[in-house]
Amino acid sequence: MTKQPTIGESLRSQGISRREFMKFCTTAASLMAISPALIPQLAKALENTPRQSVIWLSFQECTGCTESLTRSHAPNLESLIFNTISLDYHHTLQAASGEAAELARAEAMKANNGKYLLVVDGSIPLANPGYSTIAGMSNKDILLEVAQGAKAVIAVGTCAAFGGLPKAAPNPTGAVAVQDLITDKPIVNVPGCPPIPIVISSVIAHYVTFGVLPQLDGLKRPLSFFGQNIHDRCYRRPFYERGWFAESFDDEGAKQGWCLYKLGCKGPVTYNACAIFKWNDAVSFPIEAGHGCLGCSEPDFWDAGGFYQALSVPLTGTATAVSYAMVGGAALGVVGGLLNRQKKSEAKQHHEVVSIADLKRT
Amino acid sequence: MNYTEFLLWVRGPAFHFATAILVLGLTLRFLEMLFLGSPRQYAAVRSNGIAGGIRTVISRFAPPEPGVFQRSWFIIVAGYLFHLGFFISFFLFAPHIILLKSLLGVSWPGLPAPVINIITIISLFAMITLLINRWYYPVLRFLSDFEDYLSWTLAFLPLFTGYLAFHHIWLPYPLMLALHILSVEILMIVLPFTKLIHTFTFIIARWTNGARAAQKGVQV
Amino acid sequence: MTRLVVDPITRIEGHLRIEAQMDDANKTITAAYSSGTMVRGIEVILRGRDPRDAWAFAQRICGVCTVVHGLASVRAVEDALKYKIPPNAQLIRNLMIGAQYIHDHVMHFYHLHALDWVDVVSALSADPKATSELAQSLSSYPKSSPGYFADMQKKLKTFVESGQLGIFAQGYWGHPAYKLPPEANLMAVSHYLEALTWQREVAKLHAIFGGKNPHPNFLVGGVPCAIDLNSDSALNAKRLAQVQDIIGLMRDFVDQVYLPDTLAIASFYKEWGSQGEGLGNFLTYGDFPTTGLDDPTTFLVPAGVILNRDLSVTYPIDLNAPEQIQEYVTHSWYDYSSGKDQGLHPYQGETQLNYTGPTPPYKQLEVEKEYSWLKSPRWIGPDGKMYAVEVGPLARVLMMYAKGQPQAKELVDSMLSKLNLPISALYSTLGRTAARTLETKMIADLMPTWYDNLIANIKAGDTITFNETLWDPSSWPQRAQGVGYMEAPRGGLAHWIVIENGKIANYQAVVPSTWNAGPRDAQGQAGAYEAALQGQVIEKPEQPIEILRTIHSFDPCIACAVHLTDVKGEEVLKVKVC
Amino acid sequence: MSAATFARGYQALKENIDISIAAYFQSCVHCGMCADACLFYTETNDPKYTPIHKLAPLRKVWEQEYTLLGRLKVWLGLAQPLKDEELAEWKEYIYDSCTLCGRCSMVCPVGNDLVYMIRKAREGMAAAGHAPAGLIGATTRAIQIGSPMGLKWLALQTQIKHVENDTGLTIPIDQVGAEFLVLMSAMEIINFPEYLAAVAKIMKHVGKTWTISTEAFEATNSGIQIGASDIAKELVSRIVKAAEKLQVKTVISPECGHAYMAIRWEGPNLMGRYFKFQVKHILEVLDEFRDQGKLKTDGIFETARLTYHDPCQIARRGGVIEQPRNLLKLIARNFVEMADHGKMNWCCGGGGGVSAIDEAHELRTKVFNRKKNQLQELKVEKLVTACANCRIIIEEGFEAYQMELPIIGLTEMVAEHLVEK
Repeated sequence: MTKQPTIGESLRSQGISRREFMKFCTTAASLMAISPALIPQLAKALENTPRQSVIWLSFQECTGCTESLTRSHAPNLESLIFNTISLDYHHTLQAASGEAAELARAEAMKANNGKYLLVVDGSIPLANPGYSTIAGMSNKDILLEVAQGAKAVIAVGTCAAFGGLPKAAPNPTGAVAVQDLITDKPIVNVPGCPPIPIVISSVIAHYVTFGVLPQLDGLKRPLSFFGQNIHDRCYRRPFYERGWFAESFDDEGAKQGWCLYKLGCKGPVTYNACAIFKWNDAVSFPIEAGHGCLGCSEPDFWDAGGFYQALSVPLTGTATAVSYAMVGGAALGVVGGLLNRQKKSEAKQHHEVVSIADLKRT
Repeated sequence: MNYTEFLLWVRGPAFHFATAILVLGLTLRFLEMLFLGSPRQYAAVRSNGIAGGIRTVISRFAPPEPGVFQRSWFIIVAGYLFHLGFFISFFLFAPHIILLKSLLGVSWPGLPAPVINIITIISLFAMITLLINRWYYPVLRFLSDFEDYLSWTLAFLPLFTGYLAFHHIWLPYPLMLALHILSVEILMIVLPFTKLIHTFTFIIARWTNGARAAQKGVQV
Repeated sequence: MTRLVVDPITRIEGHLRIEAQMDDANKTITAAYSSGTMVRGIEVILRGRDPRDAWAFAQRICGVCTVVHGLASVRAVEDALKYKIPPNAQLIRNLMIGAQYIHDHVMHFYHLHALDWVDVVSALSADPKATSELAQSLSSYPKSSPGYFADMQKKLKTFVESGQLGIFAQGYWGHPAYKLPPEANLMAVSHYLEALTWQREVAKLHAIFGGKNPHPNFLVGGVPCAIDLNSDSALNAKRLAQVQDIIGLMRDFVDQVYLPDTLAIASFYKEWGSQGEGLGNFLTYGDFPTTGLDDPTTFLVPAGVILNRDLSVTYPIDLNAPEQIQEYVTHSWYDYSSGKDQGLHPYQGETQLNYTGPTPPYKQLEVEKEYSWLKSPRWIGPDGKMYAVEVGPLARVLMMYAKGQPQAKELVDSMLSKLNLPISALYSTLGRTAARTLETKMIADLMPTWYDNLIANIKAGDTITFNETLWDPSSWPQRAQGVGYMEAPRGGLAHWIVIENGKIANYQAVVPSTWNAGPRDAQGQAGAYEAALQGQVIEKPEQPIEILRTIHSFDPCIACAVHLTDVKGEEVLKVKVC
Repeated sequence: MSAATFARGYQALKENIDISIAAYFQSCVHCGMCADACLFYTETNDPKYTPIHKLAPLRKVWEQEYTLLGRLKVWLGLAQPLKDEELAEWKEYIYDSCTLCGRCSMVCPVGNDLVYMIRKAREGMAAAGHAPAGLIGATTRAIQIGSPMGLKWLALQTQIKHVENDTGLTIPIDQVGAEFLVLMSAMEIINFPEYLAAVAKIMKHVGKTWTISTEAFEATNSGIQIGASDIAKELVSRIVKAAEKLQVKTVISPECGHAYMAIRWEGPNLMGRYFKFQVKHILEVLDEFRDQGKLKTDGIFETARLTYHDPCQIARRGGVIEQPRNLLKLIARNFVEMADHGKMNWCCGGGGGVSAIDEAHELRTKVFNRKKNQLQELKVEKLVTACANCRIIIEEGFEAYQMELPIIGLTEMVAEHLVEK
């Protein structure tokens, strides 16, 4: 077996200059919030690492996450798959189909046993193995099989990370997240519907570069992208502070960029980097384009009330609860009240006139 | 349960439950009270008492006369700051207005967040001094029972968690927000069954006191 | 007889499995079976929700054709509520769907389909100079120098020599079915990479109007982005100029790369002009208002049905007529309460999820019984017969051709004459792929009209992008139903919605891949994929590249196709394909 | 033979709880402001005298009898039902240390009328046999003899004779059809017969017909003070009967706080019917005369620096606040107000029956400190008031604190300044 060239060698042999390479490292470092002082070390690490084998499994998904990855501008997909990783199995992008495709997966698993990175998009249905199969195998079986030899697992997209859309009520297929099935491997969740392109590529790059997973929050999301909520970093935040809100789409406030809180923006409870890195080479992000944040990087955001319902508005059902409570309260109150009235009138009926003779105990 | 599920739970089922208990409790307690009846007035009254009742309901919002103020200034000032702060931050903070609009159908303008922030701090400070006062002032120390401390805690927590959530102190915002909402829900559930019900019953209390006094020609 | 199984079919959206029965004597497929193997249940999930939220759920049916389900959904709600949207919103939606088309078709061609025709390994032996000459003879695309191709080749060489082939591992490289000379292969591989860069720029159009791509945002009643030339936070001159630049970028790439490449590659595969023919029945819903506004009489693509390749007659289609469009579950893993052989119109759509397939892991499906999560939609003709039809670029180009649309006629005739092929060559794998390129060109040419109309509106003082009148659910009727239809890149797409008391009572999406990839119906008629594979000769059964070529020519989108629905409170499931 | 029992007391408490009491208990936030308004707390600094605390037994009954949660608590064993011992213990709070002055009701931020509740609580206490012996004695005398101090008509008759002799005026007795029926308080009969003289003088001055009834001359009502409505009713009914028999238009309540409250405000309610006659306080009547220009003063103004002590039941709980001031302005040059006056006055410390409770004597003397300080601050030379009970208590207080300050009833003072006809 021939020695595999390192990333550095591979880049240089493709005519990528040292300067360009350092530029890549700088970009990667800034995206991953790494101190500039570490860039030489990052470069060195990259230069000496053979391309990381990556197996990408797709389960109950819409391919939006893969599409998003193709929109990544830095590191972009070409750079990623040609220079940084070896994408050994990926339904949407790989050349081989059928048995050949499964063979590619088997070989990658064998050659890189214990070392490959497993990326998953899509949730896994547990209610019936027949709800989602690939090459006749259930999603769960494939996941468990591939995860066994993986160094780490990256759950890309809210479906893989938290169950996402298939898990939305009433979860007809019994969909679960990767972390619900894999408990013995390091897992990074990269949620979003889809995740911001550069977040997917950067997290993979981070692992390849440093050989360790990035620091995570309580939901196993990388802090470098999910450390702050959208509201805090939103350019419309000052209007929130001032109490200036768009009341309707296309009203004066909407045109002037006032806060979209009243139109249902979920920015305050959504941890993601949309307001910082934005989308599609920093062209825009949903709030900038006039629509409130859907909260897509949060678990169960599909069931978090209507997308146009302000965050402080309770989920539907209050009116029903209140009407039942009023009836219940009235019924209980009337019963209690009548009981009180009866008690009191009994006390009155049994009233014995107090005369001076009654003022003392006998 | 992750924090989103928790937040959804407090915004959904828990809120519905709390609202239901609040409504049920208030209805129950009001009916319980109303069925107790009121004695009839046979004395030749100096006024029918209606205006006087209304006047007392309103007038006791105003600061008392100097003699009274002098003697109870601390509880009056701190009480005012707490209540005003509590109600301003509750009724004039934009997200709360939206919530109330969704429940009541009416809306009004709010105050800028920094103003609410300062008011909340003042209110919190007032509450803390009220608590200290409760510990150290002999009368309050003597009077206070479990319910008093419980009520204080339940009124304090929404302000406190609201403040923490707004400033992202300690816990992630959604979790803090969920705790904030939960604290309000606990307040709502407990309110009808504790002295916190004075939020509503003070009207009847002031009314009857004021009306009876007005019948005698005294403005109280 | 040999059973060929291709699972997973890769370079598509979703989970598709093809099983084919091959006569070993002449290596010919005698019967093919198409199976969607994944179900999520989006239609059940949608029940009971706010119709204004539906687009976001529906949009996640597919992340590839990422705007179409969102748009079909808002259109369905608007149709049900008789909700008029402002002209600017219509134009912005046109621009978004146009960009989606161009983006999607180009990516399909280069990233999903090309590797069936282009041998990556062969490109290594190309002469960069000859490649440059070839490229320059085809178009004026600037990146055609020998140096450019030499760089590309070097990059590829390093990659291949690394021993880590990644996505190219286990491809059918060197298969005798690859007919391109090394230079054409190098050019195509180079454009594979160029297209990756290009599509990132094109997607920005969605980000400008919808905040992001994939999955830009939509809005019932208009579009979320406001127009204000004097605001830094709305569509202003800078943003609009950016849109104009992107439109230019699209048109340049289509004219200078995509169209010439299609022609060049097709010229080496003319025999595919008579393979993968399929049903010969075609259906379009119609779309692309040439004036900008949503008036069916101005649609670039007219609506209708073509039967048995007969372009002289087109039949009208009515999406609301219960007797016209029906879905069957005879061979799908669902039950209907009225029996498995009964068809149902989507408004009445009712199905029960019932997986009766083999327990995974399995080797082979039971194709005599149920074998797919896809349903079989059928069009019932005026003669009362049930027709399996094909939808998609070929259907659209044929419809335009049949109706005499001048640009379509000119483009089709010109391409056929350049390739020296008869018109019957359209009914084939090659025809399907070529039709996709031609309609991309037509839509790219239509983009500036929509853009200019938008600019003219703004100039005239109309900046309205949202109609608030019916936003509040309390203004809605107690019950309403509607259909939102469109021509999605993969074919006719329609969402049917029933709204009751402000909530979704029923939601059904019959998507292009349901029409094309669905299994056999109650009468045993094959779907478009199945029919297209029948009679196909497989040169090397262990590397059935022919199957991939034909299936990929449809641009499968399987996640779209599979849903489930629930009617009257029972758990009912339904499968479809886009 | 019946007698007071805990059960009867408990039943009386139950009987007396109404909407407002429920609202008051629910509204109380334990802010402690009522303590600052109560001279029993301010002068002792003992928190146990906090007014709301005095209502703990009543609260218990309300909660356990009339609220779902309270019933539940008892049922679950989380709360103990009211015990007789508690009532016994609370005697000190409900009787000894509450003059029913109602100052606390003025300051309560949620608007609780605490006096209203204390009076209801006394109903229970009396029926349970926990009323103070002094009050029981007074009440017994009121019923049996006709006056809490044990005075019979004979005693008044003697005083009338003296007055008639001193003034040369005739005191009308049992005159049917007189405009006014004048009542007296026992205190006045014994200690301040000047009052009767003053009334006689004024009535002559304004030319009004009036009378004293031999059947109902005593205005005070121990039944109210002790909290025995049945007894209070009997005492009131004597007056009503006499007034109706004599066909008077107006019954004049004397310079006595509780008498005014009993006959003017509680009388009709105790009787359960409207009165056919009016009830007025003597100061009201005098002020009406003044208003009608019937009071001709001699122009010799009081020059001493003086102030007016508002009897609680007349001012704060009775609505007679402006009248005494109008009258004082008519005759005094140096009238000054105490810092807290009118409806915010401080009680003398002996109202509400407290003056009749022997064991409360020490406490009452102690809390008089408040009034003492008020007067000392003001540096007045004379104190005017309109309640014989206040007057006695204040005099006792002066004695205890070794103060010298003349006290005079306002009616008497007005009479002194009338032009001799």
